[in-house]
Amino acid sequence: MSFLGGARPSGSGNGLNTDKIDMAITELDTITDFFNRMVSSCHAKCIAPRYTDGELNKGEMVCIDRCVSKYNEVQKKVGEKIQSRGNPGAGGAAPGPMGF
Amino acid sequence: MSFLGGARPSGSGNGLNTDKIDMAITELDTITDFFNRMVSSCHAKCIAPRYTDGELNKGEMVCIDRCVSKYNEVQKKVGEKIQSRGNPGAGGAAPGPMGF
Amino acid sequence: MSFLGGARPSGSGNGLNTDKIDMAITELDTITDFFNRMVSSCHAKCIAPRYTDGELNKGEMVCIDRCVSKYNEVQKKVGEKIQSRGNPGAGGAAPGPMGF
Amino acid sequence: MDFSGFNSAEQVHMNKIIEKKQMQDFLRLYANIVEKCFNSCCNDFTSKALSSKEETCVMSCTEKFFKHSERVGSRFAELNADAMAAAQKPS
Amino acid sequence: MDFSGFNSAEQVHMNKIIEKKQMQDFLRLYANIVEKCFNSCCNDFTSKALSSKEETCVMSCTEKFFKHSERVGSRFAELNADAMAAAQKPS
Amino acid sequence: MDFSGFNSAEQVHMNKIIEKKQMQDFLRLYANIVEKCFNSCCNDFTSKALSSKEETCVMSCTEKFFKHSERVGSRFAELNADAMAAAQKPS
Repeated sequence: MSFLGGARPSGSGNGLNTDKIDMAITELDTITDFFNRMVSSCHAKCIAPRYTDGELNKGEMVCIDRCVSKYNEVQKKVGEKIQSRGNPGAGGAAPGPMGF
Repeated sequence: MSFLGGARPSGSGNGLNTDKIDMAITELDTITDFFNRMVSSCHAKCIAPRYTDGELNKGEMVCIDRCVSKYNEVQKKVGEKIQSRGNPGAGGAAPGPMGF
Repeated sequence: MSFLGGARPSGSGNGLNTDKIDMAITELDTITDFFNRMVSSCHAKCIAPRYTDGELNKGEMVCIDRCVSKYNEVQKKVGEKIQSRGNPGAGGAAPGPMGF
Repeated sequence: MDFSGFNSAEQVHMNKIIEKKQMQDFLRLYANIVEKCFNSCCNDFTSKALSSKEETCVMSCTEKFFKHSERVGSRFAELNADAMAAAQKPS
Repeated sequence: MDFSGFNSAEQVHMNKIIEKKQMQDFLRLYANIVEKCFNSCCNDFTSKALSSKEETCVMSCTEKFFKHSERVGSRFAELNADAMAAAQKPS
Repeated sequence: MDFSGFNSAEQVHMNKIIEKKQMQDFLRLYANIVEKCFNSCCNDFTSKALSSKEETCVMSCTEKFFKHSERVGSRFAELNADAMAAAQKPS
């Protein structure tokens, strides 16, 4: 998640830089969310919903590998597109319910 | 979200009324959730999943405007219905997994 | 959620055992999530999406009862399967985005 | 759930959390119903106002969703009560 | 939303929370677009690289999703402004 | 993820959070599998007990879902390792 870049300064006295930790948690949540959606999309694309046994067959395995690769490429392309639109990530102009 | 009405009193010493802030966060989250679902529903209703270019066409634009309007009306009707059923919002009798 | 078993010790000074409370919140969230998914699955299986009146008919009522029962059985079977695979719950080897 | 191991400070704290969660659950239920009933009932976007047919559909859908959730809740509570009773028998 | 009843400490605190939420909303939007556009555009898994047709589709899908969200946001803001004006008339 | 800029108090705190998140992820995975495999395997509500055919389906579906997730996880880790290596080359 490359554009989660710059750490913001500021701390809280007890030796914990809470901003840095918050940032790390956001990054962790983002990667987990991204991964879970990829698992779900690739399951829908590659695994036939007839369950006669628990093994992945050859075709499914190849499909999963390509699916992960494509999903990752799509993630990059969409990220570039968003950045070129001028949404700088933090505090960005994502279309939301209000102007805040 | 009209029935998010009455502010509950009580504070916490450091000049922050945490109940009031909690309430504001809940309201914010609720509006955001509502908005995101509307975006998703209207996308499914109005945008054909063939992507040859990035522009909204006339028909899609008109559809979106009507969709937002209808979604909002449905939100009001459902809200009225829920209130007439006697679910007072906070601590309400929403059917949940347990009686608490 | 039987494998949410053992309470972890440790506290925080003000009379609140935060680990115990965290555990209880996790349990509450888990049951709520499980219940909401069951409501949604059984709605899709049992309720025809034509809404001419607001009453459940006999067939729908019977279907709901059986659906809840089956959903619960599936939950147990999947839980047993997961445990036999050696995922001990906390800190388990759930396939995640990273090895941590 | 079993809060018997909680002291009174913990119970007070837990009750506040549960109250807040009930509020959030209620709001999510509300958003769910709006989404589900809109998706099922509204398919004509030649007008921006709800037709009377759509309104009837939304009202029935809402009522039915509540009755459905309540029935699922009752059955689920029965199953949990049975499981609890079974778990306490041997001790 | 109306923060007029907030003192300055509360406003500072609220602004920090809102800033954090905007970041999270943005990241969720990003994940949503990736998921939706991947699902709509990628159906051929005979190769591991995006075809140029798939890439065009993903770019159009992304651009269109933004334009869609912005239009929904504008209409929604108008409805809220109308509702706010109507609510303040009688007082 | 890179925690090299963290002091030891921050690392201890972060580890507790990660442990808690792993627990939550695991529970969500469990709920996801139940939902997905129930939806795929159970379509006959003329009886309240799982048929042996349904049970076989649920068991295969669960096993397959795990194998699928693990494979996705391995490929994803490889991609991340490649990206990390590429990012560190110029510096």
